[in-house]
Amino acid sequence: MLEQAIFPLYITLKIATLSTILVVLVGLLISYLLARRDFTGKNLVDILVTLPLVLPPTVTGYLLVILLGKNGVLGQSLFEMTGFGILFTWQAAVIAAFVVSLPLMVKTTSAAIGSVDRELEYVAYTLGHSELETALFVTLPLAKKGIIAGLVLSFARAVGEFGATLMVAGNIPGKTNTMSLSIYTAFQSGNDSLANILVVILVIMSLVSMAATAKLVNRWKV
Amino acid sequence: MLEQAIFPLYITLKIATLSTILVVLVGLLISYLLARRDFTGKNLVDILVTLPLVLPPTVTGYLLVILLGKNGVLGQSLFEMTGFGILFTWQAAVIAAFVVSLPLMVKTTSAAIGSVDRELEYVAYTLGHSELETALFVTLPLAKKGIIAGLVLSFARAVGEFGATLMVAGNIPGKTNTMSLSIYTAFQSGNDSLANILVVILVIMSLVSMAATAKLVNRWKV
Amino acid sequence: MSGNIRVDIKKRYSGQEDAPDFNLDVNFTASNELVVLFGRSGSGKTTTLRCIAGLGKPDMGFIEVNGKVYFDSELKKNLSPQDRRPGYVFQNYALFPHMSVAKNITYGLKGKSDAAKEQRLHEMLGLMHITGLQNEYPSRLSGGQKQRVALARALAPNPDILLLDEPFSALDMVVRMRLRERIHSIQETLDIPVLFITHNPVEAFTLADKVVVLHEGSVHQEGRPEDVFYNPCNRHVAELVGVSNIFDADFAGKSEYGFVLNTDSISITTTTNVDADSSYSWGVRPENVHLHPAREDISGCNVFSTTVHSVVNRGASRVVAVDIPGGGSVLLSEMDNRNFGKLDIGPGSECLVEIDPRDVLVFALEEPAG
Amino acid sequence: MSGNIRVDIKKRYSGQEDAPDFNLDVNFTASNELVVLFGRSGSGKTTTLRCIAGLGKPDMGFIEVNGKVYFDSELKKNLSPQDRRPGYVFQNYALFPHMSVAKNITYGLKGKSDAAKEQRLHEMLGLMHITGLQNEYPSRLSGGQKQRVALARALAPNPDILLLDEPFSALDMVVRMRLRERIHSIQETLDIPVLFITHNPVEAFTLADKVVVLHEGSVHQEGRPEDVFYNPCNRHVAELVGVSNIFDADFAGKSEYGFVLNTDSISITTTTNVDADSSYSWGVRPENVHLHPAREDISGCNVFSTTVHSVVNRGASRVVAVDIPGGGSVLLSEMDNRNFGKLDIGPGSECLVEIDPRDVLVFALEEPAG
Amino acid sequence: NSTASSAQEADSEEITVSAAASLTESYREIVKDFEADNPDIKVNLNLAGSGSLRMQIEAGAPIDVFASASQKHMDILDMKNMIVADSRRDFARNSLVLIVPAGTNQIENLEDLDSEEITKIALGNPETAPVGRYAKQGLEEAGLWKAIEGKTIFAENVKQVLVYVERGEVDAGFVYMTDAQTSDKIRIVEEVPVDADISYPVAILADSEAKEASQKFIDFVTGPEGKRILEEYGFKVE
Ligand SMILES: Nc1ncnc2c1ncn2[C@@H]1O[C@H](COP(=O)(O)OP(=O)(O)OP(=O)(O)O)[C@@H](O)[C@H]1O
Ligand SMILES: Nc1ncnc2c1ncn2[C@@H]1O[C@H](COP(=O)(O)OP(=O)(O)OP(=O)(O)O)[C@@H](O)[C@H]1O
Ligand SMILES: [Mg+2]
Ligand SMILES: [Mg+2]
Repeated sequence: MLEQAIFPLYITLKIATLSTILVVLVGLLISYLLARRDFTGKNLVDILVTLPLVLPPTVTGYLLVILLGKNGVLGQSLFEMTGFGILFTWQAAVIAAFVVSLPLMVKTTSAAIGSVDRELEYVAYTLGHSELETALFVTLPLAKKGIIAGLVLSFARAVGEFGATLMVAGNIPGKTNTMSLSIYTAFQSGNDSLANILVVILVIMSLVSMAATAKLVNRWKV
Repeated sequence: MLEQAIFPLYITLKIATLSTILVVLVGLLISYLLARRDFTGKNLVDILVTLPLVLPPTVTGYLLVILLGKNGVLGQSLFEMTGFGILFTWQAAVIAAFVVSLPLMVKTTSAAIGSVDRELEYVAYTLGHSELETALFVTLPLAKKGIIAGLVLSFARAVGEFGATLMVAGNIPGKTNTMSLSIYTAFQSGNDSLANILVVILVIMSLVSMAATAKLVNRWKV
Repeated sequence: MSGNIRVDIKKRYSGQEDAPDFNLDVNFTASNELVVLFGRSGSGKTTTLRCIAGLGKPDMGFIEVNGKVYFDSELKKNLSPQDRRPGYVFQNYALFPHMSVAKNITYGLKGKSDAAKEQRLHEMLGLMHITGLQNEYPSRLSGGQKQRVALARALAPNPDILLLDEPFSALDMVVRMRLRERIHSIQETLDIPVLFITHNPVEAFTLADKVVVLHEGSVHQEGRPEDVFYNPCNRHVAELVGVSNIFDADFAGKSEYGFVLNTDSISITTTTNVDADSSYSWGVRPENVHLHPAREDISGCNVFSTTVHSVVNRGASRVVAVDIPGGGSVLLSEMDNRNFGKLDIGPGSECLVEIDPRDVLVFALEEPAG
Repeated sequence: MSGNIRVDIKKRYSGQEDAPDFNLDVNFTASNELVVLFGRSGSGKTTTLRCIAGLGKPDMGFIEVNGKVYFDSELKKNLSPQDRRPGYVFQNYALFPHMSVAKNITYGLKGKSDAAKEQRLHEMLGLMHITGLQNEYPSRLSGGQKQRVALARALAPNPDILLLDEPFSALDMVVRMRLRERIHSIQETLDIPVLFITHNPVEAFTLADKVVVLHEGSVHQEGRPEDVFYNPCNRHVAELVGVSNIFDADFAGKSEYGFVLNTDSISITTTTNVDADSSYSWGVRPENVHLHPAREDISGCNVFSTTVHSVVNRGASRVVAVDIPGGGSVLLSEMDNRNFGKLDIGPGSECLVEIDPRDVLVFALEEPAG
Repeated sequence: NSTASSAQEADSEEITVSAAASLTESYREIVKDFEADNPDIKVNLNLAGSGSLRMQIEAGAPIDVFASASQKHMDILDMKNMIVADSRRDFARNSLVLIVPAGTNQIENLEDLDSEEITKIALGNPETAPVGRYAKQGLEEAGLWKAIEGKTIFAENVKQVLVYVERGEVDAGFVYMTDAQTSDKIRIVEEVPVDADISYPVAILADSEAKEASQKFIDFVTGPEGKRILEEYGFKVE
């Protein structure tokens, strides 16, 4: 029975890790801009980023399918350029996880960045460091705790993602059946013992990744 | 068609507001303890709180049914004491929303509290303020940005909550059909136009509540 | 206008509720020399430095350093702090809490090799007497140690201009004296302008090539330290530079020694020209108030007999307060311990006061800002 | 042991990597008086104050204030800061950034009526000369204004003990002088112990009833200011209290005036008992080094002729450095401007040095901590 | 074929079959056998609720075959011309049963639902879950709907009804026979007669780029092998 968990575990980790990397990169950028810059459309960005949180995941997924499908704005251009249909692939799952966990990263991190003493940024400027360098080596390290919190939340959310993934990536054994989807399938088909095993594995995996994150925190000295 | 949105809107706001109040109260307590105290089982609390985030909502819902049901650990004692079966009521939906949004509040807030300068707490102590008073009037106000972020995330998550609510509260028209459930139902039954209207209303409601939160931020002077 | 620094800026902070606004209106020039900004707490010294560094934007005006226009409201020019790169010691140090002392100090050495950084680090640690602390984090440093790290960080990149906001305030006398010399020689070696804020008059006097006195946001006096300390242009400046005896007076006429002013029942003669129609106050530095035993026979003006009110030992000197006859106020006289010993006086003793008319400073009352 | 404050504590901070540990081992007592903690930067003054306030826990020892045991490692007793409630001015002010000045100042007035708070607030604002700032937030204050708010916050609740960590470091002379007097009278009125940290020797001397000198974590000397300033027990204390002339010397014998020490080619006589077998250094305060015109005829010991090396104007006084014959070092002499004027010397002039043997301080070399 | 094909060998085809969640076990077996028979065709099985599957298709998901648990969803797609109409076939039927928690005996037939002791009855949401629609219809036909309408708890799918009944959270529930057979914590009271075609349609989607392979798959499902497997899992087949 355990071998039925190996692929879902692998694909879940792959999707969650990739999505988290994306979320961190994009999230840090957006958070920094939201916290430190004034620009037109700032509120709009804020709202757009938060929206996936209030929508039922299925709706988010539906909107993503419309966007990414062969007739969708993004899906069409992607298909025309590469011949690659993204829907029902694990890449689509990464996008779904990314969209639903981005708000967690952005809210958490922009609050943390907003709490960093601007004076220290000014000091870095007088020492000749550009805004980018200062953001990377002064602001973000000082917002560390919030960033780590956002990272943990995003990763956990990506791991637990279900509704949107189901819509855009399908629930295809050997391709896109993440742990969440596998648990769902096992549970639906009355295979409760498999469902239980999968839940236990999912929980253990999450604990391990959270412990790893904690290690990361300790390393990153402040 | 609009009247079909009124009850879902009302019940969603009620559930999300109550759940967020609970989340803030419980979340602040847990966050403070996690950030400022050392106690045995600290890691366990941290893990337990974060768990609902990684579990597929259906699983969370299933676990809640087991816990809150007539034969469940909590549900049974509650039923024996009050004769009140909590499953399939809007109160159950509050609990579901609470459980899934608590991790968002705790992670965000404990990071923010952890970033508050302890020296200022010490100053308050020397001025004769107890730890509780200091937490309320020094620590938490200084962690304001993180707390607001946690609050927004929790509220949004409660509004968008779907999977777990479906399990514990059922989808009972006039009782527990939240916006999320109504949107889902409308989509599933092919009633796309109703679904679209409900999505628009949900989004507007979310924007309004977020704007209200922003006002709150500006009022709460730091 | 000439000089390597030209500052002429205005900036307003509006006060909360019924508190008055703060208006900065500062105008001064200096060449490559050490300029001490001197002024009461809240007079606008830090604000001025921040504007020069590019951390605060003046509402209008002009800042030029070493031929480079830093700010010009007319040309809408405002160089970024990165393009100004001042060596700035912040009043509250503003060390990076997440960087070690070594990292803090070398953080301004962008583009230098690791070896060069290491070498400069060790130079700086030695200069600041904090060798051994390089691996500590700021939270584990004492106040004075933090201040020295902040100084080291500002000096390390050999900046074109140094802005030092009370850089020695948390240091003991021994280190302070040594660092005063260092700053002086750094200024001379690098031949750069140095703006230095201090509340210590001796520090101001010994370090400064030029003193700029700020009061309530504007420059009241600007000049060599001797000018400012010995000829303060008004009461405010006088108080600041240690003229602790200042009294209101009425014009009483002209005598063979100069002009005469009356305060209580004493008459004070001054060599300064005084106009009969205006109101004045006069002042004298306590070390220029000379006491003599009551029995001594001294002639000349500004000599009167009085009683000793109290004596304060300041360690290296004594301050004797004597009554001003006919009034409730006291006059302070400062002298070294040996001279005090020779006087043989104590509270209640009779003695003679003598003040050289050339040491009597006269200020118009409520003189407008200079 | 007696006194209203008894402190006897040990605390160790381990240094990072190869840096040495810092060991605090402080032991002193005081009654209801103003005690100045004096010492080099990093000597452990703040650490001591924090331990007394209950913000740092000593590794072992004992702290008692006003008959209340604050800390006793043997009894495992450690009162919370709330139970100690010291009036504490932190070195970095530590104002609450989210509270207005008024709120900061009244934050310690728990349980008082609003009217009482309001009244106390206005008393404090007046006392600190910051009336008008009550509605500002700390981020909008100047350094010195912040410091005064911190002082007001500490004083407002009329605490049982005041712990003031360099409370005047950011203030101008005028406010500083006034506040010195205030602190003195508050100490007397409330009759409480006040521990005061300052790096300013004049402040230490004029304020202190008692001075405790810390060096590298331990108390080197403790006594009335006159004892400490005029009779420092070792080189470290001497340097701190302004004995800027200190030289190594060899024992040369005994003369009619006292004991004789040789430094370079001069012989210095001291009235202090000196033992032939030990190594010594001697020191003299610059204001005790008297200069006379070269032509003058002075008899007595410790008189030698030399040339002037340099002159520094310190504003209210001059410091003349003269060569020590036969060596590379200089001896500093400080005098007031009038005496300097009478001397009529400048760099290169010949002059006579005279030092009273009673003013010659002698220190054993490498004396162990006192 | 429609999904990522670049990685596939040129002569092998890949089709994606979206099947209702209640078909999970049977379709897995069918796919295995089908692939053994047709080594050049690879089948991706996509399992979810029929409604979700339909939404995916409407939104433009690259699906080749849709096996729905209800005619309604297939009808909606048909109306939108999204299926190849003449490929539509009913391949299995199910029956509706009334279940109660194991060990309870208050309910012995459908009429007992109207008793006062019975307060909670779970059924699928008639608007979204076919099993709920059939249950509602069955109750209406029995003249019981009005009487028990206030006791109903709507679930989103059959599994949820099963969970409620298994844990005794409700007094009774309506599920498909095939689902009832997977649980031993419930008791089947009786089969509920419904004047409806509780049948599972399958069809090729209009957008499919592998209609031939898809047809092969449908033929397999409706063929003897498919029938055998479906019967094994409790479905009725003609
Ligand atoms: N960010 C600000 N917003 C509003 N007012 C400010 C701000 N910063 C300073 N001020 C006000 O401007 C005045 C001058 O402040 P500044 O810091 O320049 O004084 P300073 O001369 O450096 O005084 P100190 O010697 O006490 O440091 C003060 O009255 C202060 O309250
Ligand atoms: N939290 C800490 N952890 C480790 N070492 C510390 C810590 N705080 C202070 N120290 C070290 O202890 C020594 C004494 O520090 P302390 O702050 O008591 O000095 P201080 O006498 O107040 O000096 P200053 O006059 O510079 O404020 C210093 O060497 C400092 O580096
Ligand atoms: Mg300042
Ligand atoms: Mg200190």
